[in-house]
Amino acid sequence: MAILVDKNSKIIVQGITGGAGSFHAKRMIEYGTNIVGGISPGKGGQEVEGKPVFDTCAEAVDETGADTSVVFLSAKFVKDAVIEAVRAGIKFVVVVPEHIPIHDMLRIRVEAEKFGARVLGGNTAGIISPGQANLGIMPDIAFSPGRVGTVSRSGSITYYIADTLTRTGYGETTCVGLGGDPVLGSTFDEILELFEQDDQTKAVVMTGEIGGIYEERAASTIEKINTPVIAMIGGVFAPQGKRMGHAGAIVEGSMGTAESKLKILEEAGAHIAKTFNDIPEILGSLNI
Amino acid sequence: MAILVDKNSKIIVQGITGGAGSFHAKRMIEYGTNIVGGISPGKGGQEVEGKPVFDTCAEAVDETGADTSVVFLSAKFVKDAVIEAVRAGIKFVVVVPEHIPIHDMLRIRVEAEKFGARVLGGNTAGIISPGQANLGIMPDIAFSPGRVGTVSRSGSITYYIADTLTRTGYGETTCVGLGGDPVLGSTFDEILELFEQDDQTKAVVMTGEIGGIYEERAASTIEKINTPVIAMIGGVFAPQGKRMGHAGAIVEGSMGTAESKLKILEEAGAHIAKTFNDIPEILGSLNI
Amino acid sequence: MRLYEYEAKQLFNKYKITIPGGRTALDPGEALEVGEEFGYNVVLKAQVLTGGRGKEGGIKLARSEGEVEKFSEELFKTKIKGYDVDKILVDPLLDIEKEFYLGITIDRFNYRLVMIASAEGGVDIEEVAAKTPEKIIKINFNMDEKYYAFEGMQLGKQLGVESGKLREFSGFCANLYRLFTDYDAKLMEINPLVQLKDGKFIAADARVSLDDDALFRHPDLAEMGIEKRHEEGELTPREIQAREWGIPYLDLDGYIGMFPGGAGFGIMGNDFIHYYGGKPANFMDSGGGPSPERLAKMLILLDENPDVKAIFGARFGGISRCDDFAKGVIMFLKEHGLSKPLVMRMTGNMWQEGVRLFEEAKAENPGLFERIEFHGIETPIEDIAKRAVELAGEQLNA
Amino acid sequence: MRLYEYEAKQLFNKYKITIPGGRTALDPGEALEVGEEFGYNVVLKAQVLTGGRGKEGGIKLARSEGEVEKFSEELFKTKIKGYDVDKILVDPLLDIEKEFYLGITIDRFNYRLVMIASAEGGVDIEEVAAKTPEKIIKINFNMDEKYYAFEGMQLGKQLGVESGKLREFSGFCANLYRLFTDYDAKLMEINPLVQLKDGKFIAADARVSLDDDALFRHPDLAEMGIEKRHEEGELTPREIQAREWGIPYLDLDGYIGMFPGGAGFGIMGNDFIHYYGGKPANFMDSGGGPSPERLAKMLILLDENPDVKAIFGARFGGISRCDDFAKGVIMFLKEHGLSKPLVMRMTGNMWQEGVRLFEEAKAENPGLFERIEFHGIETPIEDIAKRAVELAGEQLNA
Repeated sequence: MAILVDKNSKIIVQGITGGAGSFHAKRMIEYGTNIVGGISPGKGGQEVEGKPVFDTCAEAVDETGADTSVVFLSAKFVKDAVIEAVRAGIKFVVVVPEHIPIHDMLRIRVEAEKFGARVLGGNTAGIISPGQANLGIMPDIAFSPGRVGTVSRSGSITYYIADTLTRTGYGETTCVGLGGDPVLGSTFDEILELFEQDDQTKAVVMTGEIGGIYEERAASTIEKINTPVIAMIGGVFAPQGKRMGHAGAIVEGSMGTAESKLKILEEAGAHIAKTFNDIPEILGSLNI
Repeated sequence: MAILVDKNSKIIVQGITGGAGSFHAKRMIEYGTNIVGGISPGKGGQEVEGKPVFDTCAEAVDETGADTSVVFLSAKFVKDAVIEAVRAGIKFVVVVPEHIPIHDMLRIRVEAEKFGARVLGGNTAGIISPGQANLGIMPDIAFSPGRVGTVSRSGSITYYIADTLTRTGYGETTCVGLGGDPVLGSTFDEILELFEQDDQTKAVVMTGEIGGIYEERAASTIEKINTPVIAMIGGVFAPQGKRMGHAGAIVEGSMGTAESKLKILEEAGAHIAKTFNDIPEILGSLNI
Repeated sequence: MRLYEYEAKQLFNKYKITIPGGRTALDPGEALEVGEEFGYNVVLKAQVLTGGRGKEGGIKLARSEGEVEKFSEELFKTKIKGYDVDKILVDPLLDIEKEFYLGITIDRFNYRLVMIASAEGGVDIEEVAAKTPEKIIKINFNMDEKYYAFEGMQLGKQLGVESGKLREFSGFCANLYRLFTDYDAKLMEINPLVQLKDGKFIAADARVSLDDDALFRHPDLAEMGIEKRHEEGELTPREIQAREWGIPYLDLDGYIGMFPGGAGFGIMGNDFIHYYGGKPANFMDSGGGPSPERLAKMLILLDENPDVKAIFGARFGGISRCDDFAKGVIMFLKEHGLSKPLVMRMTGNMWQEGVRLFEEAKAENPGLFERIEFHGIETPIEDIAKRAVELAGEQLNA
Repeated sequence: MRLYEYEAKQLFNKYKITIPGGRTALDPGEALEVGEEFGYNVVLKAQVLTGGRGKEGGIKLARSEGEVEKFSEELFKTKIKGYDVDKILVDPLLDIEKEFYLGITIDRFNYRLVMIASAEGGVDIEEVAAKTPEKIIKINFNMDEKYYAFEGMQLGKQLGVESGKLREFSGFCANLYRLFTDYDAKLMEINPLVQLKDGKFIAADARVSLDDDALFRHPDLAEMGIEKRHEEGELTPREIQAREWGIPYLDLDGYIGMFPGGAGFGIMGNDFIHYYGGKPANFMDSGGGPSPERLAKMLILLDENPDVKAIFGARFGGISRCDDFAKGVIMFLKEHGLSKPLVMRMTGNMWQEGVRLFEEAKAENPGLFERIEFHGIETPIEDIAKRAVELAGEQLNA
């Protein structure tokens, strides 16, 4: 099993005729990901890597039954693309580009909720369910099918953790990159809840960093779920960053240091890892 | 019993410090309507007819428990006033002013639906549950408590029908004026369904006229409900009016003549009255 | 408020909706001047506020100087559904590849905006809708929804617009949608929306109706020379008088003057007169809460109409108060005098005060009231209608 | 992007948000000129891109010509949290009746806009929020919601604004909300929002941060003289060099040069170095898919830093491909040369190609690679970090 994507997902690539889109479409297909087509308005009827290109998502959904999309477009086109996807019936959209305007992300989230869809990113390396589907830009080499889920804001961290889990024989069910942009389509707590519902995921490694707001908010979910959570927070030795003025502090609370985040997560029941090598040790001690 | 308003309704008057607002507030109070206050931004703290004036609906709801509102404001202020009311928790808003911009009415309806509220009008004479509450501008003299409901687009028609029902001893449960504007907050079918749920309403008199689109749409409701419906349509001898271009015809269907409306309603099971005097005769024949 | 085609095209131009770019002419001389600019390959279009202009000869193709002169002279002499042709629009002929229909209107029952399109453009779209409804494509919008480019692309796709032209088509739709919502429109139609041989889209025709009740939000229309107007065709002198007085009034071919309260009962009261064998001479709507002055003017319209043999009066005071009604009638009686029999019923808000005013005026000058039969709530309105038919019959037979 | 106060006030003025109406000065002479206009009753405000300016002496009240001169001279010599004062805003003193706080920001967790207000204005609002949260009022907005006037009136009511001034207050809020949504703002704060003795509202201060990623939608800012900028305080020469090259880079006080891939591992890799007893000399983020040229420049920054004793390199090819990474390293080695020991690990997308490129270059010129210890996926990254600490230690002890 896996969460969000698996071998049955029917995936379209929005922006498939672009440089990054076509490059990664090829990689994803080579991995065995079930890419059923791509979108490129004005280029309907072409083919990329043997997959049909459509002008609109509605067509693609009609003709291929697509339920999932991965977006490779300039930031400024992402809002319309995601809203088009969710209105056409796509239920899961992975937004790879970075620097999506924040107001666009807010609107994307509101629209996605209206249509019961989930958005990952922006600025995510993507999501991989090893052996089944790889959506985004993650390098296959780090991953192998297994029994631990991972969720992180950072692509590179995801690779290192999967690399560690793979090397030590645990393998991964699904590795989720939330993305590095300031406002994200999905948050730690939501992904943890999905892992909780996945029988095959025996533990989850969650990696956060200073500066974000989403780590602390995961605490109540960690308390609630049965799946063990191993948490890492980067930036223990980083200087305190800037925060968004007084209003930001009032709305978001004071910006957590790595220590305060670790404290909150540990109190919620998470097992704390300092380095990647700690992860297999903790998994071992939990008999996973 | 009654629909939409009764003696327990807690009613505020939006625009209570204006000429029409204060005049009709007085009349409504004299009738025994449970007016609990009024709204007039910038005039909070004053009193009109012994009722407190508030700056905002939220305050009025907090302090009086108001659940119903009647609006006496210039057309251009109606949109904001109704949206304020429904967001503050008011569940039923009667819009007396006429000439509300159509786009405003569309937005009002969308907002009201979001908050589970109902809007009557614009350009309605209001609604009266005789002996309990009179909201709007309807003259008390025509009405008496009884067992027949009425729903009409026109105030004057409502008076004549109530006058007839009163004179012949049937009396009324509630008389509803849908309003004369081209886009209305509530429609025949919705009001008929409310009457169907009211035990005391033994029959409903529904009066429409040429030019509207709402009469035909009531047919499926008439078929569905058990309460007998007596229908009158004005304009049998009126020349065909103008309609809203081709696009209008495509969306709304061809504009019904009085005859075609009567035919559709009769086929749906309505009893057709030509003059007001026909109404008590039909009620008699139905043993009501 | 319906706009003239050339006005609608002004708005289109403001919203970057491509138009052919011709100009209006007030006489054949001007038409020739504009025609010359376009090499005398033009379409001459009568500017009238009615549909079906083409079938009535209001649109002419001219391909030479002589034709421009001849056809424009003809057009200025034409009457289209009662409208004089004061102005014609001279547009260049287009290099047409394909014609579409594109419109936006309001779905009043579902409280939405609807964009409507068809690949069958340039023809009677209602006929297309009736015979081949599958050729009509609709997209619905809630009032709080934005228009997204992909919607226009989906629409274009369904219309068979080629992939390479979808963005442009969608932009066209976007601009129209924005115009619709910005200007409180009730209806916008482009028929045909032409795709030129070079692939570009252009609004060959333009129909726009705005919401009269929202014009206060658009003072810039007046700056553009688009003034508030009424839309009727030819009016009778009495209708013109009524409009000047601000009274909704329509002449009919009967002989009973109708003086009812409220638009709803105005329509139904006319039916009643028919049921009892009479024929109304008019429609009239007093509007909400008319002033005594206005009521007096309404009576003048009826009394001075030689076709009117008797007057049917009804007032159920709602927002209109009976005391004001009584004041209006008394003002009319004193200042103008009544030359026809009048049967009327008055009840509703402030009826006691109205009755008191009548009684005072009558005590002062009983002669004023000698042709009036006055009733209150005790008399059914049907009896008033019957009596009006009777009274008129007496006059007709006299 | 944070705006200077005077720039924020320019935007406020455009949106009819009343501002005191002073002007900026580039030297004490100009400050005197502006001061004279306002009768030498002014507030002198250092224009720096940091908060807490008041506590640092960046705001001075001046009530005479002498004070304007003296205080402005002082201000231009002040340094506030590392920022030079190049410009001061000279605003007239206000006739203050009451001070409020009003702000709008984004609730990133609930995906909403939030308007925040307090009757406790002109003070440290975070302290108010911490000690007396009931004095902070919040209204939430979904992105697809309009601002309605009544919302501002409700807010004003809760703040104790008198009834007669609610409409004006609401208009103030409306304009701020419109500005926020129109300009893709992340934060807007007015503290204090002053109510004058005559009842009017005025933005005595203005803080605005816009979303850098949305600046492309607002070309008019540049027309207003508001240019895209970075917000840091004083930069080191190396940080300035990095910025010119477009590389996110921050000097730290350690001795291990950090050359990791990705921002996330950039932060965590520094922690690892600490865990193993070392101290990083920098933060660096290569960004998504850096070009070979850029990678070479990143290495130059580290190699030319005399504090750097050894370099820690890591590349997990995702959107950044290992072949590009290898090309960048080789370009650096060939064109610049490596003067420090470098331990690195490379794996991920296109790693085989990266390894091949290294082997080819090494075969061609083995000398280039003599200070490099190269690892692939088989070595845990922790071992690379440990080794970097070891290598640096050797250098430090040498």
